[in-house]
Amino acid sequence: MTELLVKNACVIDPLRGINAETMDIAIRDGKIVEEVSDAAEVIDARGMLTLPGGVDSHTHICGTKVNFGRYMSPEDMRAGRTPRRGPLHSTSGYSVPTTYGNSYRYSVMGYTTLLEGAMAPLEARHTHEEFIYTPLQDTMANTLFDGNWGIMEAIRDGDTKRVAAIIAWTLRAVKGFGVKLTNPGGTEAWQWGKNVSCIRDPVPYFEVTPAEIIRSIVEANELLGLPHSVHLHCNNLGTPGNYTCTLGSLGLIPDLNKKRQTLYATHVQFHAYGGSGWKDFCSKSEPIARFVDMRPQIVMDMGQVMFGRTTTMTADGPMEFNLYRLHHEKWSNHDVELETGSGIIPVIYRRKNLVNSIMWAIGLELALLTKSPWQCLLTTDNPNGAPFVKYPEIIALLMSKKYRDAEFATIHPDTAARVPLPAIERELDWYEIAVMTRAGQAKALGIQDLGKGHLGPGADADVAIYPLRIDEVDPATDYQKVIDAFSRTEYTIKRGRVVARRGECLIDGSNATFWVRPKVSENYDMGKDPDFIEKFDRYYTVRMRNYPVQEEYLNRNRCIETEARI
Amino acid sequence: MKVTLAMKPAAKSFIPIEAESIVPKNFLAGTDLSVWRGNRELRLDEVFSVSVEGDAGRAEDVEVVLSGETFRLKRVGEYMDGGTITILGDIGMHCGNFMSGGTIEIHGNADGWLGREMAGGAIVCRGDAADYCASGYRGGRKGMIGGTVEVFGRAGDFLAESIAGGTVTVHGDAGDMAGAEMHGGTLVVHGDCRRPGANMKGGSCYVYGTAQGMLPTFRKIGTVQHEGHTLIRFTGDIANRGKGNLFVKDYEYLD
Amino acid sequence: MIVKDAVCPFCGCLCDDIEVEVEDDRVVAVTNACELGTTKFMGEKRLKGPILRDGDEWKDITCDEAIRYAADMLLSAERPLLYGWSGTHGEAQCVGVHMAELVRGVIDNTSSVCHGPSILAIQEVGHPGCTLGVVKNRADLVIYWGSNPIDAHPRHLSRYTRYAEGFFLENAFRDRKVIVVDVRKTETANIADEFVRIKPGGDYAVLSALRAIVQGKTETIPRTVAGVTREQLIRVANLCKSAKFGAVYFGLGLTMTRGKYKNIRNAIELVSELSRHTKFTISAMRGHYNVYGSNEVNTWMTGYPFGIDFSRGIAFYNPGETTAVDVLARKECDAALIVGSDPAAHFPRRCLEHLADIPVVQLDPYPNATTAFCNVQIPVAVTGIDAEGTAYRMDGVPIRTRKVLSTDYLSDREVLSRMYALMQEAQER
Amino acid sequence: MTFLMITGRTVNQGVTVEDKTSAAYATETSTCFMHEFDMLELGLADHDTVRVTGACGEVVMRASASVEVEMGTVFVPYGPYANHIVAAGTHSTGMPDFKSHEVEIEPTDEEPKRVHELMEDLGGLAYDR
Repeated sequence: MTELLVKNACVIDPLRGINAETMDIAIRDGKIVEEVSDAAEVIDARGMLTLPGGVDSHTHICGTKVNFGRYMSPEDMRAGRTPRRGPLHSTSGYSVPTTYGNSYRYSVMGYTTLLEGAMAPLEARHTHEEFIYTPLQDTMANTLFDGNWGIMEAIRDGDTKRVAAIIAWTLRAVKGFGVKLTNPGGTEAWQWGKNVSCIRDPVPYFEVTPAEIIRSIVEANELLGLPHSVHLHCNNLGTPGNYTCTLGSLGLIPDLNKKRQTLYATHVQFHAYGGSGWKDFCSKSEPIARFVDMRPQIVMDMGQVMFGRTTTMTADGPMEFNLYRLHHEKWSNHDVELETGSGIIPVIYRRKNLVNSIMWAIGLELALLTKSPWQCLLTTDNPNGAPFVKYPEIIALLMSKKYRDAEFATIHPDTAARVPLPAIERELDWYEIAVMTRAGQAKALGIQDLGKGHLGPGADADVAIYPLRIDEVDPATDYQKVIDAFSRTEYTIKRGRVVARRGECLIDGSNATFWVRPKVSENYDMGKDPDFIEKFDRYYTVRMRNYPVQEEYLNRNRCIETEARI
Repeated sequence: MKVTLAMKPAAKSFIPIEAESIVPKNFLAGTDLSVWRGNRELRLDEVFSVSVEGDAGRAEDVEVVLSGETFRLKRVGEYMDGGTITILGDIGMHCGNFMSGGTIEIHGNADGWLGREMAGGAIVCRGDAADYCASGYRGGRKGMIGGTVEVFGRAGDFLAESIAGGTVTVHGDAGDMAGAEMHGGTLVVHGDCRRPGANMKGGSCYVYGTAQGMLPTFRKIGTVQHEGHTLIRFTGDIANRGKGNLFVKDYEYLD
Repeated sequence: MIVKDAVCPFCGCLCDDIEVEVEDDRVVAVTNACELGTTKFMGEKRLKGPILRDGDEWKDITCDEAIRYAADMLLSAERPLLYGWSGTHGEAQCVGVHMAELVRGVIDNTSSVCHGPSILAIQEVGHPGCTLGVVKNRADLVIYWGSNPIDAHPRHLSRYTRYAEGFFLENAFRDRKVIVVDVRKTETANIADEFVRIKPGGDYAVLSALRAIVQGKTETIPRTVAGVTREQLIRVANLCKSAKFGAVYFGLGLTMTRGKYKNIRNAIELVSELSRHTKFTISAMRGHYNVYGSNEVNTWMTGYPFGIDFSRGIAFYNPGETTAVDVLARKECDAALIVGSDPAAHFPRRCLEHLADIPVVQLDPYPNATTAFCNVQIPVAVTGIDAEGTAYRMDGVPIRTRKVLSTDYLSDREVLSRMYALMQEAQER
Repeated sequence: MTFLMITGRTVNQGVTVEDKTSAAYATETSTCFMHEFDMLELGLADHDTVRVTGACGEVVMRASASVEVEMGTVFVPYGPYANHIVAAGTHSTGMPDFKSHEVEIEPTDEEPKRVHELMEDLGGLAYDR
């Protein structure tokens, strides 16, 4: 038995409605408990800001596409190199660091749970292998269903239960957590070098529209009782005027779940663009935020862009090709048979560039204009908008109008005419930041009942203590202190152990992987469905028996069983 | 100030020694520097007989002279921004990486990646320079961006790869793929070379000898007079964007 | 007993539909595999136990002694080389990276002498590719460039291209065109619809010419380019542009000739250019079994796919300097650990002369050419036969290999983990 | 006569590659595939032995007529024989010129060495238990 007592912590724990109360946190064997014995090790938090461990509900850190980003970018690896020290391994990389680099840097910022945003089922084993080498965070993977042949055929046949059955079989086989749709239908069209223009444009051959795919999979998701909602990367990412497509997509979504949203729309900054082309490109954050305010069934994340060098990577192959044609930088694409695809190019977001400046503003506007912080979570779609190490700066920007104005003065001068940002006075408070970086994320992922995102008894003892007293720091003016504090915790505690202290990781931990196994009736077990088996054998290049990811690939296996209504 | 570093004979003579600490400005604070032989850190005086004459207040007034079996010394003059390094014999890889000022003179031959990603200053190599002289780094878009490199002997393959600025002159022949991916700056080869300017999209490449294996995607425009040579002028590689200029005295296709 | 859906441990195709019949812990029959895979499954000439070279004699030693020898050798070296890795599973490769990091050595895999140049090219211009099934189901044009699958990847043609059925092709054999580009008229060239024979060393020029022609800049192209007529080049460019889905598979004919990675870069740039007209992909015909896995593992753990030098603690990458052939030929290492490859058969002689001068430990199931240069060899289980683990197919699809029989041999991972544990202990002391 | 030597995989090389001490592996990897006119010129019949000399050494192989190679080039399967004469220079890319090596070929009365002998010539010790 190991016990730890964190004393005098200034706790903000939104899922329990706790806002800046000074209290003690008792930990036994990796869990939060009511109290511990006198023998417990004691950490004195001295009134420092103490939050549940950070949760990133949309990041790209592990798997085929991420690793290809590393593979093709030796120039990125020239930054962030550290040697092996004690139990810690060497790291390399800035925008696409090595697995250890990701894990250690997230840990230093107080993050303890990460959701990999896009896992191609056929290559899932790779994602899980990398999870093993991401030791200081618990992990889970959104699984891609945007171009799944079996699902598109079932949708064409109007058989939503079969859609659910295929999702159930696949999630179980690949040890996936949630359902991800990236440019639904577009990734299949891209395997012919084409795309879909918006949600009413049919997918070649399959003759289903993105709207049908979205609606049908949202229903299937709820039939399966999955902890997380459908996680949607809308069609038309990155194109001027795409906000209408985004609103159209969000408008498809009914309110089907009492506990959480019915749709998680990701990196909405990239989908909130007005204008008919690059010349009149402008922000449409306001209509999007107003729309989301009226729809409790929708949660989004920012996908904030920050200036500097990064690597874009997404399952949205056609979008990456368009970026390549724009930048003429190096371009990788990887289509995955019967399922999905991905693309990668490096980019530099520049302050002097008008489009980039507008993008930067839009992300912040979404967070500031959306009334409830539970509905707009903080991300950069790491590393697409910026590497996650920029989160502290984003927090500071959201908390300080003064900082925003100072930054605004350095960007392209025409930005002011294209975006509402300069007129927005709102400054988020500590509680709202806690919602947007852990509580809201845990709730949106549906993992608060699994002990994530809060510090109530029974929760996993994942705690971040930041070297800052909120009664002493005014974030509106002392924004540098906010950045410094969120950049390195005083203590990061993971599963009851101190894993990082003042910017240094201390131990080489071992992650847990969350995955979902929906229990379906015999009739809907695709493993026994003759048509499913026959098509699998004919058109995949991997045998069906060799497709599932074995449990050997899960370090600490956290299987979530759900009762499906099929 | 003159710092003389004479290499001591060593048992493990072939394990490379990385000596990025050998930069003129570092000697302003003394000679308490270290170098690495493989994974072992060694004091400068374990590897060299060190002697210092005079003193200096700024890097520009420091001259470092290297002698002995210096061919396994890597990264000498890396990030150098002023002063002088003179190498009496041969020098190992990556001499003058990222250099932005000062002068390096090599009396013998230089191994690969001489003046990689150089930004300024001057390198003179009296002997031959091996592959990737004045080039970029793996995966990078830009090689040399400024300064001058002059090689009196021959140069190896991938000379001035991805050069974006500055001037590279080779008095002898150069190897295969000279000036590949060139997008700025000037490359002059007095002798022959193979497949110059492959995929170039900017800058100027001059070959006073014969371009062997001349690529089929350069369009001939005419002849020009240049420094007393009559040269045939081509546009840059049309497989790419056809920008930039390639001038050769003579050429042979692989037809 | 018949093991179904076993994974072939020979080449980068990782065919996973093999049936292996096992009797009394011996493989007695193999179905579905090509000749290469069948022979590997049936091979029985294993080294019995660890051996140590003692002067001009070989002595049997215990596994513990052998592991201790290797750990001591690596710990005392100033610049050890840890080379090979393509013949083993990912889990062992991970331990290898940790070891290299700990002893501050150079770790390289066999891609430096197969598709290392392809990686260098990808690092300059990226890689538009896809999994093999995308080609199988869609491609109406396949180009084999400097690769000869009939000899090197015998089932590539039947599983994915020439003889494979495809979802979007009514009659795949008829509707799918195959072009072969090579300096030799190989067996594969004989089954092609169009054979483009080029002069040795002419790949780059031909690729440049095709890029120009695809862009419509035909007039500058000379009458022949490296032995290929302009007419044929134009015909090939038109075939490419009119295809609905084109796939290029290139081999060592591009990576091993003059210009090396620049050839691949040019091929990728051709494919990127064609992508503006139609759908086109390009992929390397990765040769040895799990060589792609060694790239993947090295990349997520160190940031680089091969040729990584930890001498200074941080990872440094510079193929041509930190790759095995260069390190050995320049005598820049003072010990070598070889795992899952046979450099003595595949490296130029000068490299072997240095191997003869330094201590060498090898993990390999078989006595091979490198055995002659070993101080110690430790026989291990064959991944995919008597050990299981993860391997990455040539297109990046990870597959768990099956164990088809049981032997007393330890797996690479077990041996390396024990070595690593000793090294960690020594370091803590 | 001067030739361009290309090395590469063959099925037989692949089949024997895990049994490097076998005669079959030695036979396959010491075969020098040549155009029949080149063989005529050198006065060679199929399976005659030839001395192949490269930049850094020489090795004895057996000539074999092949319709696959052009005149002036020869093809040798990957293995210790070809590598006995391939230079180790990589043009600083990590990759030797395995597929573009200039060699001299002449008839000889010598027999190809065994793989073990080649290894011992370079300082190795054969293991043949």
